[in-house]
Amino acid sequence: MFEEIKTSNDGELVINVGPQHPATHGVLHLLITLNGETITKLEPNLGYIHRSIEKMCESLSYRQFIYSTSRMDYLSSHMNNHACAMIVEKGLQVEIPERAEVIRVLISELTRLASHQLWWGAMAMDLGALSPFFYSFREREVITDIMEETCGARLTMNYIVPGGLMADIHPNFVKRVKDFIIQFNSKIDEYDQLVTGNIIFQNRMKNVGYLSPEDAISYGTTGPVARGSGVSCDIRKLYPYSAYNKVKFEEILETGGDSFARYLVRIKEMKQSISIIEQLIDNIPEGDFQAKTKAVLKLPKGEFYQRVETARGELGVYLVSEGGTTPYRIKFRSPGFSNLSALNHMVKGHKIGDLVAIMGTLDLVIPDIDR
Amino acid sequence: MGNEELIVKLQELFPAASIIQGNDWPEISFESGADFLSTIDVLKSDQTLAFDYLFCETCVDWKTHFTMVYHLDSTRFRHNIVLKYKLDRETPEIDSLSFVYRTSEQHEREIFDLFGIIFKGHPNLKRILLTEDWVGYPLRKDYDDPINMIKL
Amino acid sequence: MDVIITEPSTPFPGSVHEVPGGGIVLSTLDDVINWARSNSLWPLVFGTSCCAIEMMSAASAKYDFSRFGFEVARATPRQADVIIIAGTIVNKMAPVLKRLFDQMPDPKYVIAMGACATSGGPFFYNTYSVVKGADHVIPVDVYVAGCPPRPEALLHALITLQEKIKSGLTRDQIRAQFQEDGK
Amino acid sequence: MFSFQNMTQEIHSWLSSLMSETFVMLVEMTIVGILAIALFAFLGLVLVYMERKVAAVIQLRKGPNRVGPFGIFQTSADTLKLVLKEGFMPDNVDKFLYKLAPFVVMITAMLILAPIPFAKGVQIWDINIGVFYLTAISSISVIGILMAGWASNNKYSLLGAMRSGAQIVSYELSAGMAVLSIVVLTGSLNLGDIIASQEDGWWIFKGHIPAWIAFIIYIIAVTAETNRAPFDMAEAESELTGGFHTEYAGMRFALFFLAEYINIFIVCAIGAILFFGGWMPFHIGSWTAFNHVMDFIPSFMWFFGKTFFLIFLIMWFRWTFPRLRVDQLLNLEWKYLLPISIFNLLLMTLVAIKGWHF
Repeated sequence: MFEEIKTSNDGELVINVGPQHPATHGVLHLLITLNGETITKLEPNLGYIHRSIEKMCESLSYRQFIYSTSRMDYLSSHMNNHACAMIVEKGLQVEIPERAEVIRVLISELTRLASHQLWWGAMAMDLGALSPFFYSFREREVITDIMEETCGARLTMNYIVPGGLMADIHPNFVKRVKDFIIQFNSKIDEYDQLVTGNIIFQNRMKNVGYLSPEDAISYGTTGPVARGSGVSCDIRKLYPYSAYNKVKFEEILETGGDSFARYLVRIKEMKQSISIIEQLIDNIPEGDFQAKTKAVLKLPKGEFYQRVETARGELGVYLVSEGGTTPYRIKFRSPGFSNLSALNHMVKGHKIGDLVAIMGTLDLVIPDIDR
Repeated sequence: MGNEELIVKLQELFPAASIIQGNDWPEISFESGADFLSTIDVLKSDQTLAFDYLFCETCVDWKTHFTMVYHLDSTRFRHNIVLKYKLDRETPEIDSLSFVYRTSEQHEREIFDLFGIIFKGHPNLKRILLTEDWVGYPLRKDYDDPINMIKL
Repeated sequence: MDVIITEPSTPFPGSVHEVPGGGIVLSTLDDVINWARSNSLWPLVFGTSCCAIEMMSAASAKYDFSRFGFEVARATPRQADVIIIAGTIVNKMAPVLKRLFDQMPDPKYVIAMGACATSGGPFFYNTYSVVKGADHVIPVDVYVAGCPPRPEALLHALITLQEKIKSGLTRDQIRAQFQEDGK
Repeated sequence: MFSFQNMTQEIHSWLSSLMSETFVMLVEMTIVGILAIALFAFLGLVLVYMERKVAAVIQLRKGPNRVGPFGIFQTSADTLKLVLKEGFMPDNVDKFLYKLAPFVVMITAMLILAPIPFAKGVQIWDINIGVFYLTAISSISVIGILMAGWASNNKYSLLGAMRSGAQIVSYELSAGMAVLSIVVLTGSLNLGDIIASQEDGWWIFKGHIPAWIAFIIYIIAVTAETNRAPFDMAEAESELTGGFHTEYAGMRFALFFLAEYINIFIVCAIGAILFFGGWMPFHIGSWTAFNHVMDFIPSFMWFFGKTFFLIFLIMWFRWTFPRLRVDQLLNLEWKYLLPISIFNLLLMTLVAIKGWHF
């Protein structure tokens, strides 16, 4: 099943990176052609975690299929659930209580923080600094605890359901989130001191993996990857959904286009997420957390599309309904899949060490790519 | 441009196509046989449309035929359309967009992998998610795999 | 510990001298070896999906599996002792997993972490590409339930594996023991 | 101050009274060999344990604490396990070189041990070109790494080995220059003389700024020479999975692992000898009373204390800094460290000639 790989005549070396390789964060397989240490060609080989979620969803009801999406991009499972819940609500034309909308946004932003924290640790680990991983997990565990108290799970929450939320927030939620924000605000500066200002780190990141704005659009990149190239693409800002039109936040744009710009976007995004949480945490409206929906959901015939901004970029859910209790066809436009397609373009002419750094700043989650 | 203006504009440009207002965005549909590449070229290069960003590309199996679905966005004007192209079920072939939108190179490989649609002019059309020796196209409605698939 | 040792099909040629309580040197040496093996389980860096994040959590400061000496995660299978299958195994991955397992030198152990690695979990029905349990591909020593399991569950699994190694029993012997307990 | 020399001489005279000269030498060599190997094993265990504990402290963790009190038997268990692992030889490797490589690395590390004075009067081989011997032998270990990378029939190994070759060859230059600047001050290549010259103060304090520059360059260069993060190009876990030892398992891998830590110990010992006076207690010029108080602390404690402080420094680097890229690594050496160290050597010569040092 592995192709016979030989050294070609012009002295180029073909290397398998993955499926089991510490830098691929999962089971991505990259076939790289090397000239010395310089990469001349890269070909991703996906599907080592292709779990056929799209086929599976065709036989699951509208209440059930959301659970499989938590496992897709597990680091932003709330946003995945949010997209699916919204598309069902759009089909049913259900109005969601204000309280549920605000809590959804709060939870999503906490998830984004947790995801970016993990990315920060994992990226530093890729670059060979092992300690930042432990520092980021220290704060991540606090978020995980908050999630656990309210949603009942640490990672794959399934908290957002069509019609609202699975349950109301825990009485401790508001207080613990506030405590966390106070604690985390000081820690972000610590992150900066430990990694951002480090001269080795800056040399590894700057002028590496340049992606021009035109290429960023053409490759369909979204999220921090595109915003690092100066392309405005934040769905929260451009096509506001849920309670995002009620909060003030900035879309972070960096014009560098290199790995360092993508790094800065994520770091600054964490601060924006905190500001969103700060605006909403004291203003959770009273009321129901769930709209009244039928036990068995039936969507009208038609096609629906919903875009949300996950921690990695734009997640699109395309749903075709034939009027039954299960979707006829469902397509997840995952952010990682498109971001990955730009990798070949970005690494050409760079060293193996840069490949690791660039993949770190792409923040790939392989099950999200393979679905 | 708003959705109504878009529909008017598109009707001017493509009198042969059927254009309706979908749930979110205008939907423009072409029958099989229409010149697809020149359509995309117009949509991308027209100064008032400027659809330069393909954010979703997929296919739907309608049992009698396939429909390719393209979701286009304009990063300049921030308007969207849905473009549909009907394909014959026996010989599903369509022009590849991989030279217009680079992102579609991988998307088309995925659609080839799961639906078996041939993209003419694609630089590297082979299976991406499944193994090379996989038989059949799993997302087609008539796909059946009694060994691996346990039906509920 | 009562262990049923099945009678060999052909009798041992020659006389066997019974040693009361087993040879002290050899049995103690065995204990020492098992002690070393159980306390030095180096995991392979291998995670396919969600469970890998919980595995990372188990490595983080709050759960800290380095206390038991598990923190020496090796990226190459040649130096690893235990492979923690953290996540779903799909048909395309199965040969790779088998190959990774084959590349590890003996003695080697396998932990199936999470529902997917145990049985296919949430991806059991209606999927065409998921292997319904990693034990279809390689032998598994310890199964952990959960989707994903908590880090404590993973720690428990590792401690269970340590106990298994310390007892020095083979898979068949343990099975026989369980059957006896059941009766 | 207590000197071990009396003890060793007594043993020598006692043995000489029993047997002929040849046998005395054989017996003494055996004793020394056993002691060296024991020291090796002990150092390996201690240093690996120390590394894991230092990492744990830096990373807010507890570190190994289940095997024995405070987990002190953790590394013993690891070693025993590695010894008992399956002896593994992948297909299509160059069998002879594959087997030889770990021993080359190991034996090199052992050889360097010879001229190092561990305490007053404890030295295996008092050789008058000690510094020269050290720099010469330490460059052999790269051959072992190249052998391992080539013989493994693995592309990651090959890349790691080639990186390591380029790296060690370049960084040896600045390490050598830094060592030379102390040799210039003392005017002797003998390690015993270098220590003796620091009786009224360590060179790091006596040698003004050039000594500090030399020390910093030395620490950077030896971190690179021992393939430690942030210069662990040869292993580069996140890039090359394991680098040159990707295909090594069990005992052979353990030898590489052990040699790495022994090398750290040796370079830190040399650093301690050159800049911090080796086993020489902390003396200040003519403060006789103070110097006498310091002499009460045994000499081997001074030596090991200084060495372990430097080892801690190198471990601290590893758990803090990200890794350099391979071209940045060579840039750092050839464009910055080497010119600076050449200039520093000139400066040091000037200091030595003019007698500006204390």
